[in-house]
This record gives sequence, structure tokens and C-alpha cells, in this order.
Amino acid sequence: MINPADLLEPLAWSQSTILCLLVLLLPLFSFIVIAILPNTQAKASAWVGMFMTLIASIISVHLLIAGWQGAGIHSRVEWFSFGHLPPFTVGVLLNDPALLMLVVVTVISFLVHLFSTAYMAGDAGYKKYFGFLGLFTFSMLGIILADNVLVIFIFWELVGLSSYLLISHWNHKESAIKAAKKAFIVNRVGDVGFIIGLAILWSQFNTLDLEALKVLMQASTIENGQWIAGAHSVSLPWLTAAGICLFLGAMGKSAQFPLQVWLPDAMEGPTPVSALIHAATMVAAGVYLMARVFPLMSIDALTFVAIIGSVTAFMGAIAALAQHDIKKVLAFSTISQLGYMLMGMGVGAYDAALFHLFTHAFFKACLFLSAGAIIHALHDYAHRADIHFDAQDMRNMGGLRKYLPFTFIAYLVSTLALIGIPFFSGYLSKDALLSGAYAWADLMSERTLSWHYLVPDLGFITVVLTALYMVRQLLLVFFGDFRIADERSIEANIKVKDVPWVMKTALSILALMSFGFIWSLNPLNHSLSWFLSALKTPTILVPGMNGNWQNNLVELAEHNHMQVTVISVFMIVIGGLVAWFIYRPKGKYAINYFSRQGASNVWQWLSFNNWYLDEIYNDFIIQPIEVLSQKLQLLDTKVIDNFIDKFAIFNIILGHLTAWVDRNIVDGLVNFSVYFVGRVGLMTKSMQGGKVQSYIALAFVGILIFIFWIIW
Amino acid sequence: MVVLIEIPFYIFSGLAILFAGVILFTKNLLYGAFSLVGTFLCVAAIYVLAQAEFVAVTQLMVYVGGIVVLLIFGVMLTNKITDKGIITSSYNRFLGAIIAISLFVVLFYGILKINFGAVKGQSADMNNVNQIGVELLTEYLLPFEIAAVVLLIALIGSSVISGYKTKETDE
Amino acid sequence: MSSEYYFILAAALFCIGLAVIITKKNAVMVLMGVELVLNAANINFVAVNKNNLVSLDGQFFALFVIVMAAAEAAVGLAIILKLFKYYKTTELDKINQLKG
Amino acid sequence: MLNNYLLSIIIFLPLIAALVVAFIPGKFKGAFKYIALGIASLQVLIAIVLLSGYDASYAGVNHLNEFQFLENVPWFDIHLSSFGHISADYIVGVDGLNMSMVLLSVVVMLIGTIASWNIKTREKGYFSLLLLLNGAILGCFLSLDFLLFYLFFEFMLLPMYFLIGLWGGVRREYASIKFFLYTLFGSIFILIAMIALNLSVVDPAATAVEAGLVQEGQVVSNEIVEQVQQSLAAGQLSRENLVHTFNMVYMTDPANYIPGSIMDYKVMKVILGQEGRLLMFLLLFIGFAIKIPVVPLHTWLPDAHVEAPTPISVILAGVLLKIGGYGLMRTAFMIIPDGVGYYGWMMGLLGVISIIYGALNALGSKDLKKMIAYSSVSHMGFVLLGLASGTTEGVSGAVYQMVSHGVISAALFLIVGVIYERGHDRIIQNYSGLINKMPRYTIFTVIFFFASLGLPGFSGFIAEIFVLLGSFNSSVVNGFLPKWMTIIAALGLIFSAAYYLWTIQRMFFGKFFTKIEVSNDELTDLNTREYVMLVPLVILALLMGVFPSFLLDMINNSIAVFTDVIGQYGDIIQQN
Repeated sequence: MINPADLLEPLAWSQSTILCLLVLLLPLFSFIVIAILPNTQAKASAWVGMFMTLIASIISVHLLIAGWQGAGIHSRVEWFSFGHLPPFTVGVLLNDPALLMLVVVTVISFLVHLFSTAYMAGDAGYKKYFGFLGLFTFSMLGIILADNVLVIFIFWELVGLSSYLLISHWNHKESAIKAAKKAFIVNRVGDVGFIIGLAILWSQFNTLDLEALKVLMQASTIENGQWIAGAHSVSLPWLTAAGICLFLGAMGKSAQFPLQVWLPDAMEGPTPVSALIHAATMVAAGVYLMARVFPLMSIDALTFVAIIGSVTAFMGAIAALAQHDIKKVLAFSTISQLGYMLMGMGVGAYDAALFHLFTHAFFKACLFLSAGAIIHALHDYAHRADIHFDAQDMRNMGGLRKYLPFTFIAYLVSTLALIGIPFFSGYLSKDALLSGAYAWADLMSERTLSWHYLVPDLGFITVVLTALYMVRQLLLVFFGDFRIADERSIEANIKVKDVPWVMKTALSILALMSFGFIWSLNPLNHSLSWFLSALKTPTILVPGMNGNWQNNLVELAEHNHMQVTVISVFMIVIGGLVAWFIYRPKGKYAINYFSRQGASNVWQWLSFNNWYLDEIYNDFIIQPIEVLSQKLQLLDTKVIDNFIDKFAIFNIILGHLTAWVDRNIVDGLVNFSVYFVGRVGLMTKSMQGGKVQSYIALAFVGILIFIFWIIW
Repeated sequence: MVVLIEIPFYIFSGLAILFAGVILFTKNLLYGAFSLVGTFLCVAAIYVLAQAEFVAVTQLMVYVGGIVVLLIFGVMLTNKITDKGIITSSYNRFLGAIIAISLFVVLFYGILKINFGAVKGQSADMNNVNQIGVELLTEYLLPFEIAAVVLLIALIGSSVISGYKTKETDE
Repeated sequence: MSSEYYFILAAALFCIGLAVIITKKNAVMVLMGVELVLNAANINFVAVNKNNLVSLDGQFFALFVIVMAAAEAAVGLAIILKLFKYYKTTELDKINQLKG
Repeated sequence: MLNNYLLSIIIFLPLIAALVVAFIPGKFKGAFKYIALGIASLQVLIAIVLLSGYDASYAGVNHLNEFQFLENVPWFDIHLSSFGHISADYIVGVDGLNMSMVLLSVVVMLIGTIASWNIKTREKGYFSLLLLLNGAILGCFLSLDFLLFYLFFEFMLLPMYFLIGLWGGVRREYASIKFFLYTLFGSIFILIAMIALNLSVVDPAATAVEAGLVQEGQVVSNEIVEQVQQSLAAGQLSRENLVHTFNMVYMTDPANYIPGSIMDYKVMKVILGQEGRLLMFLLLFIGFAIKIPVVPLHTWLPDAHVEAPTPISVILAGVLLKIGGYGLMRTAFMIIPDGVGYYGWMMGLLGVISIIYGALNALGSKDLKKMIAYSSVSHMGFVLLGLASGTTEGVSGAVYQMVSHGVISAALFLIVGVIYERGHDRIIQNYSGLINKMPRYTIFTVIFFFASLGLPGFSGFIAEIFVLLGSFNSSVVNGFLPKWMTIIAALGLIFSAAYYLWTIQRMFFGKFFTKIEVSNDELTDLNTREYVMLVPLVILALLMGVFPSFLLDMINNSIAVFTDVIGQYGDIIQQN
């Protein structure tokens, strides 16, 4: 038996881990500095934030280069302890995924800072914005570095907080505040699951340190349907429940079905925030969490993850089809892509999922920042043309490639990456994912026809849909005529101005990262990617696990690879062609697009309203809870209080009753006896009338009584 | 023989109770006084029937001759003579009646319960005046003397009390 | 003739005398009642003595009672006279000096 | 030298000051608040001295000699011939269970005193009552004699009643009477249990003296105590020599129970269909549950909070509710640990119901203060859940939650006070977009709202997460609580997020407007006095959230003993 306390000895700090801490604390420092900066120094706040994240990025890159493919580095200290339980530790656990995430987060954060200096210029909440960006970066880095599931959860929540604060940046906008609230609360729903997951692990192992958990998990056994770890045992389903519960947390943060509803609304935040938080980093935290706890997930839990992931991928893609808001399309696309990643996790394609996380982080950030650039340009345009229109609505765009050529290129590159065209990064990662999924279905179903094939099938359908909606967006935004100018007949000399160079810098770096050769020397074969070959899929350590399962999976995936590539490229082509056919410039759809209202048929409505999830939640969860809370208020005031009041009134009545009894019966008795004595006194006094005869009479009465007494 | 004694007894006792009743119920003092005389006379007769001739004579002399006269004097002295007669009223009637009747009932009951057959003694000479005289001066001499003294003292005392010239009343 | 008739007569006289004492307002009448009571007592003495004439103790008691009654009447009347002088009445209900 | 009497000083200092205030003529009324402030600051200083002298390695709890700063003076001893003696002592001391409470209460009292600065009516009465309350609270936390504890417990009611009833809001009479009756109702149960305990427990040391085993005035050695306990168990002691005690520490030792008494461990006497000890546990639980408060005995709280003046709400939420939890630990749990396993399930369920019910009610509240009052119900539900779990982390979490809630809810009520002072209205819907008028106020509000909804980095998170972990662990460790309770309780976190965020949305964000008659100048931002109150609370909440070991190290040993004692009975229950 393993004593958990032995696994929790403090581990010395090395140079790398101290640097990690530095990376972690720099954004926090930025937050604090900005918080205490006076309001007049708003400009300085951007510089502080940028400077800090730049340094953090440089250190991260250094760490990545130094630590890549090294043994994981783990340093920790004791944080606090409970009674005689093993101490609670906190520390830094560096491994390859963590190093990569470190770079991704710091770099994208830096680029977003850079982009924001232009995008947010002149905003009233400029200082606040950069402060919260610092806070967010800090929390996100915390998730990445933490060696302890509880500490991950702590930063998990802080990330949620900074997301809340950034979504509600424009806090005079009702919709922004509501979106922020929704994001936080929906995330909380997932977090409850996360907490339960923590509780299950804690009650089995009495520690939440990841490394210790792995050792203890491996040492735990299954006997007679009981999952036994040391002295603790619970029934077996809790083993799977632990995995599913942890995944619930990921579901919230990564916007998986059925908790994906918050992400489209979160687009109310400033666009760079959407790029950083709601596309590249925070939403990927769920995937990263799954990667961190991957060895602790049982096969059943992973299957659940795979199903949810594939369903979300499909649903998100469908929902993206009919949107008119440029950011909404990207938001649903993000949901869909996150579904891919989690599907990858679920099917055991750990490396592919992480790979997709990284590639997606860059091209989606690029897409969002491009969208931000477009919105920025259109805002500027609206200001100069002195008209009001929704700068995010694609119905008001069109033909923008003439005005924003650089943005168009960035957008194009990242779109191609997103749909998975060969030579772009998305192709590699998506291919890996799909082959993994296909292999998993083969393995699980043992090559018989079973529902397991639905998972990769949904993935393939999503490929078509992705091509469809992205090409649609590309066509509607950059091709055709500039609809708002045409419709409002704006003078031709007022043109959309190109965006400033800072934005272009950020876009170019991100777009560069979307090319396949960055990630693999052979941009056609993901298995040759330096990334995938370096990343080792950790062994699942859950007891009762067939050790060959993962190996078989890898073999099958290799075997399926070519098939999958052909099918997916074919799918993309179909999707692209269909999109071109429907949404081509001068086509029927494009011509009538400006005056298009929402959607025209049931399917479009379903898509446009994101499967009516919001309405369903509103009607079946939020409203009932509100009603319940009102009713409980009534219960409290009308029933319990009423009961108490009635009880009090009853007591008062009882009091009056006893008072009456007191006055009339108890007091009455006393009064009566007094009265009686008084009367007797009066009587005897009257007998004492000074009349001798009366005395005699009474004397005889006495004698008589005496005689009677003697005789009888 | 039995009848000879019983009939006068019933007559005299009835008369005695009758006169006593008059005293009780009359409002006129003088009627009361004269009824008292009647009662005394009847009681004297009863004494005779009970073979106490000396006591009967004494009764006549002292009561009828002395006390009643004294009482009538008292009546006269304490009331203004008017033509309406000397009227007095009574009170406590109810209480008095209850006490008297219940006492009578008690006594009557007690008397009935006594078995007088057991105390029958021997009868003696019918004339016992002589015997009284002898015994009065022999065996009861001391009480006789004391009675005399008591009478004297009472006489002196009553005249002192009723005397006019007491300082306190004058002042 | 049995003694109980004497006793009953005595009892009757006693009760009447008592009633007179209690009810009459006039002091002289009360005195009369007292005399009745004494007579009743005397009847008893005499009646008791009647059955045993050897000793004559009862008659002696009766005699002494008569003597005492005379003295009592004299003193009583003297007191009544004094009371009359003091209160100007012989109605006993008016004289309630003893009232508490 | 003075060190030996620190606890008495900290208790009686405010009581004496209350007398002094009461006798100072009314024309010096400006001085009252300075006196109160001085006393409260002095108490904080004393508490710091206590802390510096406090040695966390002693557990205390059920060993009288492990208590620190102990003062043990006989109070009275009545000899009742055949019944034996009844004795009470003046015992005050600190251990892990109450040290944190003392620190919390001195801090909250200081804040409460500063918050009272604006009291403008009947200052003399107010400040003397406040000082009385102060002393009674500390007395309650520090007493180790049940009679003394009960005395202070009851004594708290009086100033509280008047403070709500005289300086409160519109329905103050109703609220104060409700508060008074509820608490009195509860204390009757405590009284019954106290009497039953007194009848059942002997003071072995004093009994040794009475039985002639030791000369009076001599030190009673442990051997003698054991000898007394053995002969007590064997029934060899004459009843006349038994010294019935109120000492709560003696009550924790099963050997001190008179065989055959109501509370005896071995022979369970059945009263009202319930074993005597368990019944007494239930009585104590109900008594303190009202104070905590636990649904459905909670309705005094919203009313009392809504009607009480701000400083009194602060003290009520910050300290008074904790007496319920602390009392439960010190008396019910420690004296009758066998009851925990028996009633753990029920207590856990009530805790869960409190969490959910309080949160839902907060969601439905229209009055900001009422909402926070209900959130208190919800958060105190965690205390009950944690205690009922009987696990180390659960109980530690519960204690942590008490301290954390003390700090955070005090701040929340201050925040309500700020807006009420300016707008004379607390209805959430009557305000909107306050951030535009009062940005710094909004920042503090958001900080405390997030702290209260359990955001990591603040103390509430550590408390709640460990209560949840502990309650979940309970099913594995001792079997008190089923697993689903934790799951339901965790849902409370969602609701708490919902009502706080909804409030932020409605009151603070959006466009500025008010639906009440208030001029723009009145809605000013925080002033210096308010900063002085709020900033330390932010720092405390943050420090406790980031460095939990400060508090946990203080209580760890005591909690370990605490859970061991409970755990002994848990094993028995699990076996059954």
C-alpha cells in the first residue's frame, strides 16, 4: 500500500520552474500595476501589459526550447494541511503540453495586447481592459502550470472571473452584462461537476496532486465491483463518474453540449477578448484539463467525452450555418472545433486533440482578430460616413477584400486552415483527429456495425459543414459588393480605411502559424509532424484497463490514415462547392442578403437559434427556478413566517387565556379568599356589635355546636 | 295517685310555659313583669308537686315578693310614664329563635336518652321542712352564712352603684 | 311521675329565658329572662332531689340559687339604673360600647 | 502576570466600559463612540497578544490541561445532601476551536464599532448595549463551563433585542421580538440539555476531595482522578460525595458520567422514545440550529437583518451566527459525539436544504439586504454540512467557513449600509448603473460578491470546497452522509453565482437611473470611514483565501482530536 504522504514530499525548485513562476506572475504583476495606476495614465497601462506579456512570451519560448521533450519538471511546496491528513501541496508541473500551452497563451496574449492598443484606442475602460487582460493571462497560465487538480480548479474559476469581467467590459450594454452573467453561471454548472469529480478523487486518494494521483490510481484495484484505493473503497461506477465529472468542468469551459450556449453570447465582449479567451485559450482549457487528467479517465468516461464532443462538433457547425453576425459564426465554429478536440480526447487520440488545440488556437485567434479588424474598420467608416449600422452584421458587409486586402489574406489563410485544406495547419490536426476517431470506432465496435461509428461519422459531416459555413462567410464578407454603402448610397469618396499596422502585425504572425509547414515538415502527413512525434500519449492508469487498447488504437489510426485523408478532402471539396454554388457573388442569395431576415425555413431557424437551446433552458430551467425562488420567498414569508406568526398569535391568545385564568381564576381564588376572609371578618365584626346579647347568642351557638359534637 | 299529681303538673307547667311565652312575645314591659309573676307562681306550684315545699315558699317570698317588685321598680325608674304604656321591641329574633329551638331540641333529645328508671331512689317523709331547717343550721351553716354575707354585699353594692352622688357622673 | 317531665319543663323555660335574653332590647326584660333561666335551673335541682329525698341537697342548691338570684336582681337593677343614668336609655341595642 | 488574566480582561473590559458609558452624563455623548472604539481596538490588541502566545500544538478540546490562558476559579458549590454537590466554575480558556472565533469576533466588533459612527440617536444606550454585546459574545466563545456559556449566551439576547428594537428599521419591533423569541425558544432546549448533563456528569477532582481521597487544596493527580472514575463506574461512591459539574471539558470524558444517569454512555435511558443522550443531542442541535440558522428555523434572520441597523447586521452576521456553529461543536458534537453519527444524516440534509433553500430565496429577494441575509442562510448551511460530515476536511472547512463568512458577510452588510445610507432604500430594482455614480463602491461590491459566491483567492472558496470534499468523503470515511448530498449542495454554488451576478447586473451595471427620490449629490462614492472598514476586510478575505495555513495551523490539532472523537462512533455506526 502506498502512503499518500510519501508522494507529497516537497520537490525542489529548479531554474525552469522558477522561470515558470515568473511567467505566471508577470501578468498578475501587470494587473496589479495597472490597478494602482491613476486613471490619467491609461496609455501606460497598455504598455505595461504588453511589456509584461512580451517578457513572459520570451521566457516561455526559452523554456519551450530548453525543456522540449525533456522529462517533466515538477516542483512543489506544502500549501497547508488539514488535521492529520496528508499535506496539501501546490506546485508547478511542466511537461511538453504545458510548455506548448505556455507559449501559445503568452504569445497570443501578447498579440492580443498589441492588437488591442489599436482596437481599444479611445475606449473609456482602456485601463480596466488591460488590467483584466493581465488577470486573465495570469489565471490561464495558472491552469497550465498547476500540478494539482484543485489548484487547476482555482485558476479555472479565476479564468471564469476574468472572462466575466471582460465580457461585461462595456457594462452599460444590457446584453453584454447578461452575456457575462450567463457565461459565468453556465460555467458554474460545469464547475459543480468538476467539484464532484474532485470530491471523488479526494475521497479515494486524499490528495489532488496530479503526479500522486497517477501513482495512486495505478495502485488502486477493482474487486467485486468495488474500486479500492488503500483503505477507501467505493462502488465501481464512481471510477467512471470521476472522469465524467471532471469532464463536466471541461464541458462548461469548452462550451460543449449542452453547456455551449454561453459562448455565442460571450461575443458581446471586445473582439480581441473573443480572440484570446473565447477562441484560443480559455475555451481550450477544458481540452487541456482533459489532457492533464487523461491517465485518470476510464474508457467509459472517455466514450462519454467522445460522444459529447462529436455531438457538439456537429451542433456547433449546424448553428454556424445561418448566422449573420460575423463573430457568431466564428463562435459557433469554435464550439464545433472544441467538440472536435474533445472528441479526440474521448477517442484516445490525445496527441491529435492537443495538436488541434494548438493549431486551432492560432488560426481561430487570427480569424477573430481579422473579424475585429473588419469591425474596427467598419466602425471607423460608420463614424466618418455619419451613419449607424451594426458593424458586426455580415449583411452590412461584402466586397471588403478591396478595402482590407491584408486582413483578407489573413482571413483566407486561417479559413483554409480551419476547413482543413492540405498544406495548412488545420488539415494536419483534423486529419489526425479523424483517423483517431475512426480507429476508435473500429476498435470499440470490433468492426461490426455499431453506434460507435456515429462519432467519426459526425466528425466527417462536420467537415462538410465547416467548409460550407466558412466559405459562406468568406464570400459574404469579402466578395461581392459593399452592401451597406450601396443600400445607404454613401458617397463614393468615403471609403473603408485599412487598419493600422499594429493590427496587421498581430494578424500576420497568427496567419503565419496557420501554415502547415510550421507544424510538420511534410504538410500532407500529420504523422510526420514534429509535434505529434514528440508528444507522447500518456498511458491510461485506471485499474481494469487493457494495456493494449491504446497501442491498438495507434496502429489502427496509422492504418486508417490514407482513407481518412481522402474522405475528408473530398468532403471539404463538396462543402466548398456547395457553398460557392449557394453564396456565390451575384447569386440569388447574395443579392437578397442585405434584406434577409433571420432565417426562412425550419432548419435555418434551428440553426439560427442554435437549436433553440437558449429557449429550452429559459423555459425549462431558468424560468422554473425563478418561479421556484419566488414561490420559496412566498413559502418563507407566507407559510413559515405565517406559521411562526400564527404560532406567536396562538401564544398570545394562550397568554391572554392564561392571563384571563390568572385574573379570574387564580387571582379570583385569591380575591375570593381575601373577600371571604373579609366577609367573615365583617360578619364576625358585625357580631362584635358591642351588643351583649349577641355575644350571648353566639356563645350559645358555640355551646350548641359543642353539644352536637359531643352527642354525635 | 298518678293522675292526681300529673294533672296539676301538666296544668302548672303549661301555665308556666304560657306565661314565659308572654314574656317572650309581649312588647309591654309591665305585661312582661306580671307574666313573670305568673311564671314564678306556676314554678312554685311545680316545686310543691316535686315535694319541695320549702323551696316553693321561698320562691313565692323571694321572687314574687321581692325580685318582681324590684323589677317593676326598675321598669318604673327607667321609663317615662306615658299613656301608651312602656313599650319595648325585640331584635335578633331569628337568631334567638334558632338558638332557643335548637337548644331545646338538643336538650329534649338528651333528656329522652337518659334512662331515669335507673336513678329511682327511695322516697322519704313527705314533710321535709324540718329537715331543711336542721340541715341549714348544721351541715349547710357555712354556705348559709356566706349567702347572708353575699346578700349584704349585694345590697350595699347595688345601693353604691345606683347612688346618685358619684363624682364621675356629676362631672 | 317521672323526672323527665320536669327536665323538659325546665328545658323549655330555659330556652324561653334564653330567647328573652337574646332578643329583648330592654335591659329589664333581659333581667327577667335571666330570672327565667335561674328558675329553670331550680326546677332541675328540685326535680333531681325529688327522687332521693334523704339528702335534700338539691333543694339546698335551689334555695341558694334563689338567694343569689335575689342578690343578682338587686345588683342587676342597680346597674341598669346606672346605665339609664349614663345613656338615658335602657334599650341595649343602643348601648354598644363594646363594639369592636 | 497579566498574561494569566488576558481572557478575563478581554471579556470584562467591554462590560466595565458599558457600565462606565452608562454612568457618564449625556452631555458628553460625543465621547461614547470613542470609548467603544478604544475598547474594541484594545480587544484587538489583546487578541494579538493572545495569538502571539498561542501554541497551536496543544489540541485542547477534551483535555482541560491543554487549554491555554486557562483561568479556572470555583464559582459556586451547593451541597444538596443526598443529591450531592452542584458546582459551577469560572473557566475560560482557548483552544483550536475558539481561538479563531475570538479573533473573528474582535475584528468584526471593531468594524461594527466603526460602522456605528453615524448613530445619532440615544448614543449612550446604543454604545453601552454595543459594549455589553461585545463582552457577552467573547464570554460565550471563551467559557468552558456550560453554565457560564449559557449565561453569556442568554446575555447576548438582551442587548441585541434592544439594538434591533430601538435603532432598527420600520418593522423593528416585529423583527426584534421574533429574534428574541426564536433564540429564547432555542435556548430553552439548550437549558434542558444543560441540566441533564449536569445531573449526569461529575467533576472527578472535586469528587476526590469530597470523598476524602485528597486533602482540600492539594493537587489532584491523574491517578486519583482515574481512581475516582473507576469507583464511579463501579458505583462505589456515595451519592452525597458526587460533585455535579457544568464543566464542558469534563463532560467530554465518558468516564465522568454517573452510571445509570440520563446521559450515561453505557446504559441508554429511553426518554420520549429516544435514547437519553441522543435526545439531548437533538435538543442541543435544535437550540444552536436556530442560531446558525438552519432551514426551517431561519425566518428570524431575514427579518432581523433587514430591520437591524447596519452595524448590528454586521455583528449579527459576522459573529452571532457563528455562536450557533461553535456551540454545536463545543457542546453537542464534543459532549455527545455518538449523536453525530446518529443524526449526522439529518443534519447533513438540513445543511443541504439550507444551502439550496437559502440560495433560491436569495434569488427571489427584492431587498438587497434580505438577499444577503438569505445568502447567509445558504452559507451557514455549508457550516452545518461540514460539521455533520465529521471528516477532518469537512470540519476544518466548516470552521473556515465560519470565519470566512464572518468576514465576508460583515463586509456585505456594510456594503448594503453604504447604499442605504445614501439612498434610504434597498430595493434592488430601484437602482441601476451605480457603477457610473459610485465606481469604487461598485468595485468593492463586486469583490465581495465574488468572494461570497466562492471565488478562489478568497476565503469562502477554501471553506466551501473543503466542506464539499469532506462531506463527500464522509460516506467513505465514516458513513455519516450519503454522496448525493454533496452533489445537491454543490448546486448551491450555481444559485449563489446566479443571485449575485443578477444583482450586479440589475443594480450596478447598465445605464444609471434610480426609481427613488434621491438627489445626485447624495449618491457619493465611498468615504474614508468606509474605506477603513472595507479595505481590511478585503485584505483579510484575500489573505485567508491565499494562505489558509495561517488559520488551519491554528485549528488543525484541535480538529484532529475533534474528528477522532467523532470518528470512534462513526466506525460503530458504519459497522451496524
